[in-house]
Amino acid sequence: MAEAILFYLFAIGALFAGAQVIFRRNPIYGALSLVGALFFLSGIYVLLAAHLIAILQIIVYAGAVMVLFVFVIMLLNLKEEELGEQRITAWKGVGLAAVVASFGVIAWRALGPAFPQGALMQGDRRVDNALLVAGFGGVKTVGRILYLASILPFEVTSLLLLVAVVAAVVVAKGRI
Amino acid sequence: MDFFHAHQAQHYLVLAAMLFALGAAGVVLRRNAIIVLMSIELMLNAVNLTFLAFSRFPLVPNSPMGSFLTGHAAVFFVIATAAAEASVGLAIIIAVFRSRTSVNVDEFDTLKL
Amino acid sequence: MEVTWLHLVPLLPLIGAAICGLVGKWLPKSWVYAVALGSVLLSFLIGLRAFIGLGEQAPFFHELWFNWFSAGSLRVDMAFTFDRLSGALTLVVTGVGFLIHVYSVGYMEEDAGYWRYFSYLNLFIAAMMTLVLGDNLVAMFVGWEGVGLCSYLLIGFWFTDEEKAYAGRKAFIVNRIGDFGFLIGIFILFNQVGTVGIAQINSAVLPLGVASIAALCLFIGATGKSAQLPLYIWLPDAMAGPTPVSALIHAATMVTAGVYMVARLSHLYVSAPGVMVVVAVVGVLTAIWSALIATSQNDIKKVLAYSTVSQLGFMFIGVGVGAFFAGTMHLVTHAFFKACLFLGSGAVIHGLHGEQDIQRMGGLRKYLPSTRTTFLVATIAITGILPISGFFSKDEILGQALHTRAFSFLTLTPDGSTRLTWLGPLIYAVGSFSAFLTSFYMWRCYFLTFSGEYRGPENVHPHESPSVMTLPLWILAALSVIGLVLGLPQAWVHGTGLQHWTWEHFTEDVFSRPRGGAPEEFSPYLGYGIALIVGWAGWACSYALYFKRGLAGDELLTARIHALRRALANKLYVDELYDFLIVQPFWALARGLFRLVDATLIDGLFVNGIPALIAWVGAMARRFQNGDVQRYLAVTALGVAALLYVFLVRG
Amino acid sequence: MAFIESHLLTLVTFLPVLGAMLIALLPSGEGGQHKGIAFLFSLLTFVLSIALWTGFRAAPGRYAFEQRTEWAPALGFSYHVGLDGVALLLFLLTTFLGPIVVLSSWKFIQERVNVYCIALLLLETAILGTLASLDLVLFYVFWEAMLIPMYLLIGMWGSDRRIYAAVKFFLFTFIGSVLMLLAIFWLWSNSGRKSFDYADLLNAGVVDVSTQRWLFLAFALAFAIKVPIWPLHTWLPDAHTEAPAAGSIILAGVMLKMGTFGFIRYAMPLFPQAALAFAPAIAVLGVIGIVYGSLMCMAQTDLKRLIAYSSVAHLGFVMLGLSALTPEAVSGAVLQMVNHGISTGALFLMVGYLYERTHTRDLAAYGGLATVAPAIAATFLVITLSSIGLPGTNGFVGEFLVLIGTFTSRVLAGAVPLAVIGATGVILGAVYMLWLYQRVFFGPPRKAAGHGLQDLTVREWFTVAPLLLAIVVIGLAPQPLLSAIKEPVDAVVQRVSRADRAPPVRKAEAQP
Repeated sequence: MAEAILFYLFAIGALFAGAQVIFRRNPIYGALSLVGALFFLSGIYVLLAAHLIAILQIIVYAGAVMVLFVFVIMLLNLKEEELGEQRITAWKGVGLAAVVASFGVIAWRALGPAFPQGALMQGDRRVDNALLVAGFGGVKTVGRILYLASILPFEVTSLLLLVAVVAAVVVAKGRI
Repeated sequence: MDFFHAHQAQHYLVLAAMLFALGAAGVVLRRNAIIVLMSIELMLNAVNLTFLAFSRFPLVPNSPMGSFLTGHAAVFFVIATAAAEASVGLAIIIAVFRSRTSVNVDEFDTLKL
Repeated sequence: MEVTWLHLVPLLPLIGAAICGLVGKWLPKSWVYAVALGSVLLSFLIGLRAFIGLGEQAPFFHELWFNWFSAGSLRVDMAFTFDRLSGALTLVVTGVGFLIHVYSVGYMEEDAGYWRYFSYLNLFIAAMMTLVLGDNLVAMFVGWEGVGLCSYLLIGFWFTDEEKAYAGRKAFIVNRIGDFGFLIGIFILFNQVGTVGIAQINSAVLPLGVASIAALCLFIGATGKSAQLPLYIWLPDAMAGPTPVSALIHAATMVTAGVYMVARLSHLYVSAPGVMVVVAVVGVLTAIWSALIATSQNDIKKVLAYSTVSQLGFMFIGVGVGAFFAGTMHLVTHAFFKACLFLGSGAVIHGLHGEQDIQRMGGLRKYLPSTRTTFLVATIAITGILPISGFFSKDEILGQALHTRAFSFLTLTPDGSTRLTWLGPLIYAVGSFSAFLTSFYMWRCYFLTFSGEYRGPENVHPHESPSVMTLPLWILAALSVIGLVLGLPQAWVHGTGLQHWTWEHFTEDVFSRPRGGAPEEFSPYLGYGIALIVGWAGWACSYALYFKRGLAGDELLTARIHALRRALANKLYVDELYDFLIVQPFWALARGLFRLVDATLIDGLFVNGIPALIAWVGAMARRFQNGDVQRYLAVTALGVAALLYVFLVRG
Repeated sequence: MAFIESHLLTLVTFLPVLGAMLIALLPSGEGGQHKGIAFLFSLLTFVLSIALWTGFRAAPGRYAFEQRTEWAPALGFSYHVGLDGVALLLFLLTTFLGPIVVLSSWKFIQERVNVYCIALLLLETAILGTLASLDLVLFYVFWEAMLIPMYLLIGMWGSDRRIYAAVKFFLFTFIGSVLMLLAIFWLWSNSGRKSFDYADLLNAGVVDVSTQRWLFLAFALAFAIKVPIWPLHTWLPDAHTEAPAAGSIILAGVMLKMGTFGFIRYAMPLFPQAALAFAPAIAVLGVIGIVYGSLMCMAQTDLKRLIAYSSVAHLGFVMLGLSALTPEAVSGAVLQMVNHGISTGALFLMVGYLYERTHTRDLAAYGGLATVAPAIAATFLVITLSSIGLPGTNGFVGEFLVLIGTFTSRVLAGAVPLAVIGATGVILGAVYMLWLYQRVFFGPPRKAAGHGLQDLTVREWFTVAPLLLAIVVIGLAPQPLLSAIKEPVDAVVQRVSRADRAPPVRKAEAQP
């Protein structure tokens, strides 16, 4: 019951903040709303027993990435007239309709009767809580996966980040 | 669907779909490139949520524990990639803004030919 | 008899041509003369020696020089046969050729391109000898085309004049049309006989259909080379070349190649009696057609050119009625007197500094006595008013035509009721009328040129040519007289030493007999009488009109038959007709096809059309790629929605 | 020495590449040196190729100077070269024209000389390789390699519309060869041993006749475009007109022959039944090419374009001869390939010299050149006569053999009318070539004859004289050439003309 309450709390918060992101005219408000949305999502991750990811979400996303966003917004310092008028075109309508349709299809499928009611099982027994005690989603278990099973993607990711850093410098600096 | 008692994948999936739709709508509707980028972050988070939900409530019963945690690893990579994407994307926005003094995506159409 | 020296006959002039053509420009003039004349003289001497050697034990000489090329079952040799026919022609070609070379030394004295001229002339002798001596049709064709080339080069010798260059080209192309027929004829015979050797073809049994088509195709070649209807049009224009060339190539030798070829392949032609009819009819039509035109020409060389065409027609009558000996005999005598006439006209033109119009001549007997005398002899020979060479040879042809049995067995209708017995006498009648015309226009030419008073411009002083030019004239005039020996009737010479010298006896074994058999023995006297009457009648008309009145004779004629004379003076508008019917439509067709098919259809529609279509599709597609990222995203979202629908709802 | 003997063919083939590499190493400013090296190497190539002629021994089913080195055995292709008589003749023709081409452009090309020389040399190697290959992959590589230098030659040193012409040339030939590549792959998978070797493929054969037809068409399209057969010819006038003289010479002299060579070496023996079935169609197209090409010549006002169209007519003779399938006709066709290379190459050479002097290709501007440049006129006349097939020049023997062979063909349906219509090309050839000759050289001197037009220089004599010599020598003594090609020609004729009687038996079944 408590989980349900928390879930709805976080979910409504995330949706509200997310809506703010796309509806606020000024990007600075959008960015701050996004930070909020990320916090709410982090809470939801905790509900899903993804403790490490929840922490990473706050540190990397809400912390580092969003600071970068805010920094760039401040740097550009867009004036009112530079923000530009919102334009509604037919294509945007089509896109929106497609998005809504996609959502509808997913929701219909997720909520439909055919969707399997999955859970962590051992034999015939539901074991989720037992497993949660065993450190599901903690640093240790996720770390084992990361460093043992997916060491190559991990290293490639680090390389990707390096490349991204260099690329960002090269692109943004203009003249080195 | 049991709204209050069943602690199930459906809740999370519907939430993820809503967030994804919000993000996609932002990408489609907004002209401001920064907001477009933020909307993309929102979509990525929706995907992350899906991963985690399926990790917690797997569709295939009787699997060893480790296999479920693959979803967590995927989320980890998504976050890292999103960070990289954000940094490069923002760099591009800065570079474009320098040359065209605008961040409106519908004004950037020189790559069409 | 196999020999090893026969190839020298064509080879020596060829070497001479090479020397004159390649280095003649830098050699002293006398060296060029020595090379050019010497090589032809040597050829003549070799030919003479071989000719004397011909006899019972050596009916012919044969030489396989080298295998030119062979592929599959086809084998083409450079091989030569020297029998009585080709031997006699060798002597005529090299002999008359040599005389004309000598004459040319004087005639081309002042022309800077003399080395070129002698090179071409030597090349011509080489090609003509290949034609005459070649023992297979391909070798013959080599000479056939070779003489055509020389003719082209020599007609267009003064090439800065566009008309002369055009005349050369016209001659070559019309000849090529004939050569096309010749080629097809070779193909048919090779296909049938399996070889191109003349001896083998002359001993093969040929089915009527094949023989007819082959003979007809070869005859097309002959009409081209020998200027018969309908391909005679190039010969009058060919007079654009230097006059000795006209004498050698366009009167004495090359143009008779067609007659020679038909005679050489007598077996083929007697196997195709229908084609013999065609040959004879074409011959007689050409004879009268060009004789008519000749009566109204004012260019002395054009008169002689049409006369040549007409005389060639006579020769074809001869071979067409199966009297191959008569046709070839006229070929030989004609070579003498027509060469003499042409060279004489050349001397006149030379003496008048290039004047060719007989309306501006007259009275030249005072200034050019040698030329006048020799011209007179030759004119007598061609018109046959006195029994010298031309009289006998022409009358032999007409007599043979009258009595021929070559096509008396042919029928026109399927039931065989109408036989072609009347054709021979008809040819005789028309031929005799042509002979009358011949006499008329030749005497007109003679009278207008040499009789009366000088009508040319004051500042031109006619003068006799140097002896290097008159000497050949005298020799040829003498030959025109002596040539009568060839044509003496058998009855006159029977049992005497002269018997071996008559052409009929001499070439007895060379030719095949026509299918209907040779004519029965007939007395020549009636024919002689008629021929004399006809000849003198022509002389009398001409005398009355032109000797008495001079140019006024022409005016009198024009006043009487105005339209006809104008048409004749304009060569019966044949050139214009061909131009309108064939030449212009052909060029128009070429241009039209180019514009329609190549430029529009293939290049426009096919080659550039497909890329244009692709470009159009691309332009259409480009409208979707307008650079608006959000539009792309909208479309992407649509796609995602569709995929989701497919996988989640349908799947 | 033994090494050189056993690798002679490879050596000759790649000698030009060596020259190209040398040129690439030199600084780019020194035009004279580049040309010198190019000339030296092409001359050396020719001299060495004479050894190929003297050392050539014809033997049935065997290739002279054969050499085989594994390249990619797992994929079934190897470096396998060798010459039969037909290839040898064209090989010699190529090496013969090589030095002439370099020498001919000595004065005309002054820009990017090093690239030009490299392109010429690489082109020579590509052509030689195409002729020498006995492996289809090798063949295809060389075949496509020909395109690039030629494309550059037209595109970089051509005249006004060179880009259009170069692209047209490239696209045309490339589209055709791509289909051929597919067909080659099909053959490979069919060959049992998964081999690209020519002999293997020849032995394996293609049993299914309808498959044969498709494969034949794929090969034939590539070759037909190269020949070019009507109506695929329209790239040719553009390419010739825009290419520099050297490019035209190579294009007309040897590259077009690659198409006909492809027919006689690949398309016909590999697919005999299909070749037999399509022979009438190809013969008809050949005859159309003769007549149509000649008519096109008459409609031209551009000197080079006219000669380009005459190539269409001449190669029509070759195609007619090849499809007649008699020893005479096929021999004649092969000989005609060589003849056309010499005479049309020489025509383009002369036209190139005229263009260097007058800077115009417009026929209307020409006239009376014989007065100011007698040597050019005389040489041009000899070449013209060769082009119209006058006996005594090389052109006659080829045309005559083609026509007489076609006329007597028992295999080709409608052989007689085809031969007769084809023979009208003899008339038409005279019409347009003599018209051209008169237009350019006779009559009063016109515009182009002005500017103190120079007669042939010594250097130019050196390029023209060998061609004239070849015209006369082949015209008078073609038998050595005919003897050399007898073996392969007979083999092709046997294989194709009897194809309907005994279908090819697959010798090696695929191993499991």
